[in-house]
Amino acid sequence: MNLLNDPIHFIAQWLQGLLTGWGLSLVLAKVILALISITVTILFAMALAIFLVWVERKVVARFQDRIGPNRIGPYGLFQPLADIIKLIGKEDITPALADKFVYNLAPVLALASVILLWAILPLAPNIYGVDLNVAVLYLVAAGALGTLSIIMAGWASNNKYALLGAFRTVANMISYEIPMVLVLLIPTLLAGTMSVKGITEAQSPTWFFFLSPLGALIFLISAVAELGRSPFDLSEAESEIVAGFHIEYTGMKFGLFYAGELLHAFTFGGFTAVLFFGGYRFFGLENLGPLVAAAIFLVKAMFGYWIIMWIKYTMPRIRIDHMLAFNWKFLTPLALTVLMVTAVMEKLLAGTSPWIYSLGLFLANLAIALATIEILHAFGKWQRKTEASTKPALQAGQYYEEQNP
Amino acid sequence: MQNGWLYIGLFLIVGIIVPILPLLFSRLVAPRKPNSIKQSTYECGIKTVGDSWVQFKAPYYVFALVFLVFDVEAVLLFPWALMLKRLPLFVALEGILFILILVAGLVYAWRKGMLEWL
Amino acid sequence: MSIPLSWFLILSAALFCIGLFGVLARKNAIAILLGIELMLNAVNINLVAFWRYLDPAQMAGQVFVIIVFAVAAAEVAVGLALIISVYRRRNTVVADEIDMMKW
Amino acid sequence: MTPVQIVFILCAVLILGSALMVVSTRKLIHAALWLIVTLFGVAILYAILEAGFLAVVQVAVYIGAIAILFIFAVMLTRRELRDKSPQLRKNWGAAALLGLLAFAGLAFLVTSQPGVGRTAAAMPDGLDTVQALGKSLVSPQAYLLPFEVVSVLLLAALIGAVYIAFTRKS
Repeated sequence: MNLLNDPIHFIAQWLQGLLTGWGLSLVLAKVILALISITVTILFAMALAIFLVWVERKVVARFQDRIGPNRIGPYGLFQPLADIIKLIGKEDITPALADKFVYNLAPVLALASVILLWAILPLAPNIYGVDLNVAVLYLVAAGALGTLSIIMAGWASNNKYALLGAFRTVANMISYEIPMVLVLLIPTLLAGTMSVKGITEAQSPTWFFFLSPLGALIFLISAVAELGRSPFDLSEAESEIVAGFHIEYTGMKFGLFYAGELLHAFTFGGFTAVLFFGGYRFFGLENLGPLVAAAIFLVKAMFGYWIIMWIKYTMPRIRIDHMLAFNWKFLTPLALTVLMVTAVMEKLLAGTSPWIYSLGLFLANLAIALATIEILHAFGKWQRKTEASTKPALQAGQYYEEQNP
Repeated sequence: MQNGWLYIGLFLIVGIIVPILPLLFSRLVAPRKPNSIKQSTYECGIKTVGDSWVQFKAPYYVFALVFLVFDVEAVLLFPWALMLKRLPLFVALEGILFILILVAGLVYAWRKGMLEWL
Repeated sequence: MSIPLSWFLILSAALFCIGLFGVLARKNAIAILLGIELMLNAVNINLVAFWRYLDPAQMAGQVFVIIVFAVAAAEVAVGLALIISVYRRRNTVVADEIDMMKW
Repeated sequence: MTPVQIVFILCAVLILGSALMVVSTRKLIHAALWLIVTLFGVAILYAILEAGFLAVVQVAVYIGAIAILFIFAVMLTRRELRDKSPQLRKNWGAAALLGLLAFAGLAFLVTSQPGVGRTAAAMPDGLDTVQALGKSLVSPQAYLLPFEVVSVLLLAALIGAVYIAFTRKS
C-alpha cells in the first residue's frame, strides 16, 4: 500500500497509527477515523451538489440553445458559490401560522435522506462507507424518509398550495416506489445478494443491463418519478399550485431542498450505474487503482444524471391522472411480468454457459417488450374504435348548434 | 455487522448536523425584519380563506392503500429473491404464486375502477 | 452484547402498556389505531429479543416479526378504510359516537 | 456501563417518550409524527439486536407506508373533529391506572423468570441472517405456508379495504 496507488487508505492507516500512538484505544481511534471519513464523504457529497447546480444550469442551457452561466469564474464555474452567498444572505421568512419545529426539520430531513444514501455507495472496490447485507432495501428505506420530509414540509407550512403539492408529490412518489422496489428485486436475484458491492462484483461477465434491459428502463423511469422531476414534476406545477410543497421556504432552507433534489438525481444515477451498469467496473480498468475506479464510477453516475436531465428538459408535464394510470396500469404489471420471467429464466438457464445464459435472459426481455408493444397497439386501436363508434367526431359548428337549437 | 450499523448511525447524525450548519450560519448573517404581511401565508397575494388544513379527496387514500399492500409484498419478496440462486426451480414457482395472488388484488381494484383519478 | 434480556422485555412491556392506555383512553378512532401500532411494536421487540438471545440460528422469531408486519399492514389498511367509511356516512371519527351496532 | 448499554438507554428513552407523546398529544397529526419517531427508535433496537433486515424493513414498511397511510387518513377525516376539543375520554384516569397495573404485573412477571438476566451470546460464525431467513421462508419444511398465507392475507386486506371504503354512492 503506497501513497500514489491508494492515497485514502494510506492516509487512514497513517492517522490510525498517529491516534493509537497518542495513547488512544484502538476502538476509539477507529470511531474517530470513521467520523473523519463520514465527514469527508458528506462534505464531498455537498461539494458535488454545489458543482451539480452548475452542471444542471449549463446542460439545460445547451438543451435550450443558450450559453448558461458564463460570468463568474471560468465557464461560470463559480456561479453556484455566488448563489449560495445570496441564499445565505437572504432573510429567512417563517409563516406566522406554521408549525415551527416540523417546518424547520423538513428541509434538513430532505437533504439528510439523500446524504444517507452515500453511506452505502461503493465508489471503488475498497472505497465505500459500509457494505450492508441489506443495502438494496436500505435504498428503499432512505426513500421513505424523503417522502416523509415532503409531507412534513407541506403540512407544516400551513398553506393550501403547499399541502396540495405535498400530497400530489407523495401520491406520485409512493406509487412509483412499487415498480422501483419490484425492479430492485431483479439485480438481487441475479446476483444472489443484497449488498451493492456484491451486486457490482456479480456483474463480471455481463452488466445486468444486458440481462434485464427492461428492468433498467423501469428503474430509470421510476427513479425520475421518485425524484419528482419533469415529466413527473406535479409537485411544482406553477400554473396550478405555484411551487408546491416548498412554496413557503425561503433562503437557505429552499437551498437545502434544491441541493437535495440535485444530489438525489445524481445519486440515483449512481445507483443505476451500480445496479445495472457494473458500478466501478469497466473492462478491468478498475484494477489500476481505487482512484481510477472511483473516477469510472463518477463518470457512469454522471451519465445517468445526464439522462435524467435529458428527460427532464425534453418532456412536458404529465397530468396527475395520466401519471397514476401509467404507473398502476402499465409500469407495475410490466415490472411484475419482468420479475416473474427473469426468475423463471434464471432458474432454467442456471447450468448453461454464460453466453447462453445472457442471451436467453436478453431475448426473454426482448419478447416481453415486443408483447407489451403489441398489446398497447391493439388496446389503442380498440380504444380508438370504441370512441369513434360512441362519440362521432364533431363537425365544424356542430357543438354550437347542439348548444343553441 | 453491528459495526456497520454503528457507522450508519454516525452517518445519520453527521448527515443531520451538516445541513443544519448553513442554516445556523444564515441565521447569523441574514437580516431579520419580520412583519405580519411578510409572515402571512403566501397564496399569490390573495387573502387566505378558511383553514389551510383542508380535507382531501379519497383517491389519495386508495393509492396509498394499494401502495401499502404492494410495498409489503415486494419487501417480503426480497429474502426469496436473495435465495433464488441457491435453491431449486420450484422456489421460483413459489414466489410467482405469491405474486400472482396479489395480482388478483390489483386486477380487482382495476376492475372496480379504483385506479381512476376521479 | 452486554445488555441483559430483561431490559428489552421491560421496555417492550412499557411500550405495550402505553399503547394499551392509548387504545383505552383516546376518543378518536384513528388515535386508537395508533395505540394498536404501539402494542404491535412492543410484541415485535419481544420476538426479536428472544430470537437473538435464545437461538439466532433458529429463524422463527424473525419470521414471526415479518408476519406481524404483514398483519399490521392489513390491519391498518382495513381499519382506516372502516374509519373513513364511517366518517363519510356519519361524519364522525369519535369511537364513542359510532354506536349504531351497540344494541 | 458499556457503550451499547448507553445507546440502548438513549433509544429506550426515545421510544417511550415519543410513545407517550403519541397517546397524549392533542393534534392528531402530531401523534402520527411522534409514532414515526417511536417506529424509528424500534428500528434502532433491531439494529442493536443485529436483525438488520428487520430494521430496514421497519423503516421501509412502517415509516414509508403505514405511517404515510395514517397521515393520509388524518387528512381525510379532519373536517369534523377539531383539535381543540379534548382528545381523551372522561375515564382516562381508569385507563392510566389499568396501564400502570398491567406494566407492574408484566414487569414483575418478567423479572421473576429465571434466566432473564442473561446476555446474548455472540452470533454464530458464518451465519448470514438474511440468507437464513430467505431459506426458512421458502422451504416447505419451515415457513412456506405462512409465507403464502401472508399473500392471501394481503389480498384479502386490499379487496376488503377497497370494498369498504370506496363503494361509490349511487
